Amino acid sequence: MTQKLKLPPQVKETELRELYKQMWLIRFFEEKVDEFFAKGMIHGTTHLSVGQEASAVGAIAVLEDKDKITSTHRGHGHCIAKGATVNGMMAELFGRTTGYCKGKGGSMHIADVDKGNLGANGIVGGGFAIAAGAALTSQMKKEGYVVLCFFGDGASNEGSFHEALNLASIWKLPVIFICENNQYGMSGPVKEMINIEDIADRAASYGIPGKVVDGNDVFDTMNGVSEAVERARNGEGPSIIEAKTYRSKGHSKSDAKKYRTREEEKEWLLRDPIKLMAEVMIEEGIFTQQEADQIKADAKKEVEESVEFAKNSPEPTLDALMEDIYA
Amino acid sequence: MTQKLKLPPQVKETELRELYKQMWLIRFFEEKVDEFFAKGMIHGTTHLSVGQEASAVGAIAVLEDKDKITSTHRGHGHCIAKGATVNGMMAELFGRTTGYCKGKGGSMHIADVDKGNLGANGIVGGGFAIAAGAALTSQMKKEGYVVLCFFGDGASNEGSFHEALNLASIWKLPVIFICENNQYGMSGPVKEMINIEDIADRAASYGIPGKVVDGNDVFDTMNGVSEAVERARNGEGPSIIEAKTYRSKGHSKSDAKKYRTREEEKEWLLRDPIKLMAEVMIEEGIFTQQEADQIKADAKKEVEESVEFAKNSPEPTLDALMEDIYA
Amino acid sequence: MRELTYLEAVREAMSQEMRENEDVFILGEDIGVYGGAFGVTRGMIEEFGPERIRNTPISEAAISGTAVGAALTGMRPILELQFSDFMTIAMDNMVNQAAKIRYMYGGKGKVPMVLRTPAGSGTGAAAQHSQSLEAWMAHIPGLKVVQPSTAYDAKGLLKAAIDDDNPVIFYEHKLCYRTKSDVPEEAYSIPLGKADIKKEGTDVTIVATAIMVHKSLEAAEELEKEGIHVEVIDPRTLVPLDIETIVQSVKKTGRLVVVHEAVKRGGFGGEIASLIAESEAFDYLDAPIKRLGGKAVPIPYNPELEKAAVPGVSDIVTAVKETLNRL
Amino acid sequence: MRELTYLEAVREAMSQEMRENEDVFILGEDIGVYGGAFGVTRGMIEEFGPERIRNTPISEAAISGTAVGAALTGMRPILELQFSDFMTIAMDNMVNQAAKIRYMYGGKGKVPMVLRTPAGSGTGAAAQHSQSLEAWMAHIPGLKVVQPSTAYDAKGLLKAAIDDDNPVIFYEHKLCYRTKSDVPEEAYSIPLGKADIKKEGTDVTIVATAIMVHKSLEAAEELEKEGIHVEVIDPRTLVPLDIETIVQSVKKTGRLVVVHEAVKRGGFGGEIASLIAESEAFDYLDAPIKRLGGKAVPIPYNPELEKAAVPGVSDIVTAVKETLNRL
Ligand SMILES: Cc1ncc(C[n+]2csc(CCOP(=O)(O)OP(=O)(O)O)c2C)c(N)n1
Ligand SMILES: Cc1ncc(C[n+]2csc(CCOP(=O)(O)OP(=O)(O)O)c2C)c(N)n1
Ligand SMILES: [Mg+2]
Ligand SMILES: [Mg+2]
Repeated sequence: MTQKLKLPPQVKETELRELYKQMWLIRFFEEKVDEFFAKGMIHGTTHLSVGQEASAVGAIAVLEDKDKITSTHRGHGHCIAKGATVNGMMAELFGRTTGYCKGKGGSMHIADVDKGNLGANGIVGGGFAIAAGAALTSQMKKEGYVVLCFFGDGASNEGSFHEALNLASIWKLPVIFICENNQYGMSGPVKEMINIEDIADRAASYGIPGKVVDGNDVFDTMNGVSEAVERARNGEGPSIIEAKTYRSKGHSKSDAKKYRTREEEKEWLLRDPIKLMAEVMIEEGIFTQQEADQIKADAKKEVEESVEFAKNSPEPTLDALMEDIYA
Repeated sequence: MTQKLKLPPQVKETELRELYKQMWLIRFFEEKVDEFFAKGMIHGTTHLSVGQEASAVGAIAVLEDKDKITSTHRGHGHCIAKGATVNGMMAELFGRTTGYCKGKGGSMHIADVDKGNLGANGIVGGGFAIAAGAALTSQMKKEGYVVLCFFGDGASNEGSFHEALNLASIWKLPVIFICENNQYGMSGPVKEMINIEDIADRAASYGIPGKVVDGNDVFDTMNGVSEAVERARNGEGPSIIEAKTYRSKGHSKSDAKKYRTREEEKEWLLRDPIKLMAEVMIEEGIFTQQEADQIKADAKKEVEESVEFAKNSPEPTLDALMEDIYA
Repeated sequence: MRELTYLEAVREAMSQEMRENEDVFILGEDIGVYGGAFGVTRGMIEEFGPERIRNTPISEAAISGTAVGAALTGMRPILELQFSDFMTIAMDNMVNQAAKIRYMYGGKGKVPMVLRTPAGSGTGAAAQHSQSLEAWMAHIPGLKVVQPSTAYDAKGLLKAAIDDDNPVIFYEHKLCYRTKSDVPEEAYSIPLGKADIKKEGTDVTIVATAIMVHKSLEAAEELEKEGIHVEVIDPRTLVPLDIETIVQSVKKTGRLVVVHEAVKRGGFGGEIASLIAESEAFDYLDAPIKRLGGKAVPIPYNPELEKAAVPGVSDIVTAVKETLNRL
Repeated sequence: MRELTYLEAVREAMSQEMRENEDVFILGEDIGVYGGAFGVTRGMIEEFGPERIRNTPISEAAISGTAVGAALTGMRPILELQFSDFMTIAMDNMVNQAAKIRYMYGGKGKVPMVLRTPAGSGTGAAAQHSQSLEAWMAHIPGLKVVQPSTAYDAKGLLKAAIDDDNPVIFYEHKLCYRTKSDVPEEAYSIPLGKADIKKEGTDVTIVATAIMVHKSLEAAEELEKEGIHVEVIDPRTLVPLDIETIVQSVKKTGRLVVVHEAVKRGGFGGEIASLIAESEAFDYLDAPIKRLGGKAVPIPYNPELEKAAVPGVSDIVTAVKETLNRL
């Protein structure tokens, strides 16, 4: 199934190491967050994307800088892939003023509007129409950017999915709806919650293309999204890309994972997206094992430094409470 | 396209005159209401179904008494087909105590819960989930009834459509979603508001059957809905039936109909559903022209009498204001 | 000066803004050739074309969310919601997205959009098309809430709303649409958060909103005949609320009657009354504050019941007198 | 007597009802093996099976509407909405359908359903998962609104809510879930519309809801040390509201402080304060009524800011003292 190094036009071979590093940054970031949550050092709630690094990195890899994304409650990976610093993200999770939202948003609301990351969203399905709206701006102002809208399998059952896709289809908006189908909502198995095999087939309701990609294969994801991006950029309208993947960890910290089996988990682990990417890269001579290890080590260090950065950053003062409400 | 007298198992030839009468009852009822609105004798707003008689009558004809329907803002025809008296309906429009809602609901809220008419709905798309819920009761209590959920082409763009159809599909609820595609929302042409030709094709998103019928042909409608009813009754779950039809009048009284041409209107008039039904019936020897005329005259009289009934019915007293809020 | 209806004033404010600023556009159901459910946008598509007067599908969640996304990326959308009762469907985008984005993002990003929508009873449209739900939105930090009562105010406040960099909910009372007042031809802005004293008086202060301003002025006229001098204050915007003007008035009159059409229970009148009770004006009160609001019932269809469901001129007269009898 | 947590009390009330009445069932997201986002339904699917503990797709509009339809046709659904913030998506079905059906239909049909949902801040879940929006629902005729603060109340009120023939919104404060109180094993009912005096006192009346009851009791304890005897009243249900108990208390103490976590602006505290100001208790007031409520900001993520956004024990202590200083 892997397309290996048939890279889409948007991605150069030289960039692949950077993408590989992003995968590890995401992995380490999530594991660090997991650890801190377990220790009670970060409060609130968080949704980790361990196991889903390829869909985030692969999809965003084919974007240009001016392009935008909307993310979800499980958004750390999207942020990193769209160029967010782990410092700013970690600081946000620690609730510090140096965080992306000055500590006011937390995990579910990290945004980086200037960099085209229109934000994570605590509302499942909250991003569909916002993405359509951002795409409308691009179309009306002829800004030439496309919008990548991430969503989950569960989110595809919200009414907002249907309304936004219908709207985007009739207005031919430059938006790509990318479903990270990780097989479950919080606990609801996609097979029980949807009566068809592929969410991509819902494209039939809107007269737009719908395509399934291997979401654990960063190259396959790139290639699938690439076509949709081309289409959108050419004014041909939206597409659905469904990346089949799996979240390795529970939905959130308190998840006993009773709704799935340990066997299933193991099977998916065999197709760990980072491992798969490294194998191809080494096989194709893009980097050596040693170089791969170095990238991994760099990523690890970067995440560890982000913890220091966060810890050393100031807490907001109480004055901040009443600031930033109105523009 | 007409299937003529290939009747579905649920409908006997002897019932056809009754159905024919229903078509005229609807037509005359609507015309009377139109007249009173124009004269300012009825207040509020109303949505007439002139030209759409066949989809209402044909779809409901294949139901059993115990079956239920949910209706729309354009619901007079559904009410009559489901057995409501024109007296009770006209009285409701006159705001009288003898009306179906004691004058508290008006045109958009006529319901006859005991007869299985769960009500018109002023919220476009408001009926989808209610229909699913009524079907759930049937399934859980093993009551054996099915639910027919009427909706418009415009309503199929509401998120409630998607959510309810998804739910109904995974739970295999005994509900039939029947779209009366009259080519327009209030003014929005279906061709501009939806990027595919047939709304029935949205069934693909839910793994259920979707079928197009000639909504101006009462027989074709019956046959299409009949299959879906069988399916639902056998526990095989929901279907979409799309009845292609046309509303002869404006959306509501104040409609200048700028969004469509007089030519288009004339073309559809050629396929007037009542005329089409009469032609087949006479051709097949079900009744003579003379008998047909008699039925029409009876219907007209019944509607005229309903006006007298309504006018002679009492207005609610002000006490009624605070009644009927809580059970 | 030239007279305009409230409806024309709303239209003029939009047209003038659209001529000045390319980023302003309107989206909504049937706002094109149909001119909107109440005719507010009539003629605008002819001037501005379908790109900027965007007819949408019947998808309140999508259109509100699309407006949010467009606003966040540089447009200034005006959204026409056909009836304010349908806020229920646009609610998530207005409350969980538009209102919160800037704060959640730590002061980054802004959502300059106006949601215009007709509210109120009196047209016979019954329970689902007649509500006054402004209290919902006024409860939500991050939104601004405007309720003009006159053509003059409507034009000036709408300009201010469009120019505002925050999400504004702009309620247009249906019964105000045909009212007229002098309206300057040139564009002008009325700052959000400035109450207007519609009539000066010394004996009792009435704070009234939307159509109740007109009813209060009628009541004041009647009372004037009996030598009772009522001051009528229209806050014009609930958020921000110009409590200072009300405080000053109450300090002068010593009596306060608050009137709105919205259901009294949980209506915004409780907020205004409480603010006054908490203010320095408390010590000047010569009688308990009186609130008038809608009865705790859905709006009934029958015209007499419908009238009885909301405060009328005679209710206001009585309330003022009761307040005075406390002397 | 046996102690239970609030969470267990809610579960026990449901389980006991479900054993008694086949028509009662629960639907909601992840309520099956996962046990619900907060674990309230944990273990229930094992006892009652997936037919009666129905896991739904992430479709708040569909599940609320389905509950309405099921209730209207003879079931007694309990709907678990994962966070009360998502009421925005269930809003149309609760407000425009459930609340109005009976009235619109002139007293025919009834909608016996309970929507249970966790509300409030304090868990670090930030702006979209921490709101207290009960004022919205209390404004809507046709709904009942319950806000238990203790395990004992939760069990008894939930039974009453399930037995009620009307739609009831049942708010469970997240920070109450782990609180404990004595709870009888057998089923019992606490009538909707009866306030509870949580602590008797003579100097000041505090009316507090949900978690603010606990904070008020803490404050009262502190104040007791200074010889200030506070009476703490928990209305328990906002609709119907037992204003009489509050009036009697205020007549005794002459002072009133109203405390809720919801944003003060437009919160239900304004209603309570105004009702007292309008009542016979007005003449007994020795000081202006004080309201405490959340600040007009979205709930921030940072824990210190989060705490500062809502009233704390010390705020209540101060408010009581201020009220007394007025002497
Ligand atoms: C409107 C809404 N409903 C429910 C939730 C609670 N919730 C948060 S994440 C989640 C599961 C989402 O599933 P999916 O879309 O597949 O994304 P995944 O978590 O698998 O990444 C749920 C139910 C929410 N945040 N918003
Ligand atoms: C939620 C909602 N949005 C908008 C409206 C206003 N409205 C009433 S009928 C209508 C058109 C509906 O179109 P369709 O579903 O095709 O039904 P038709 O009127 O053609 O029978 C609209 C927009 C409404 N009543 N409810
Ligand atoms: Mg998922
Ligand atoms: Mg239509």
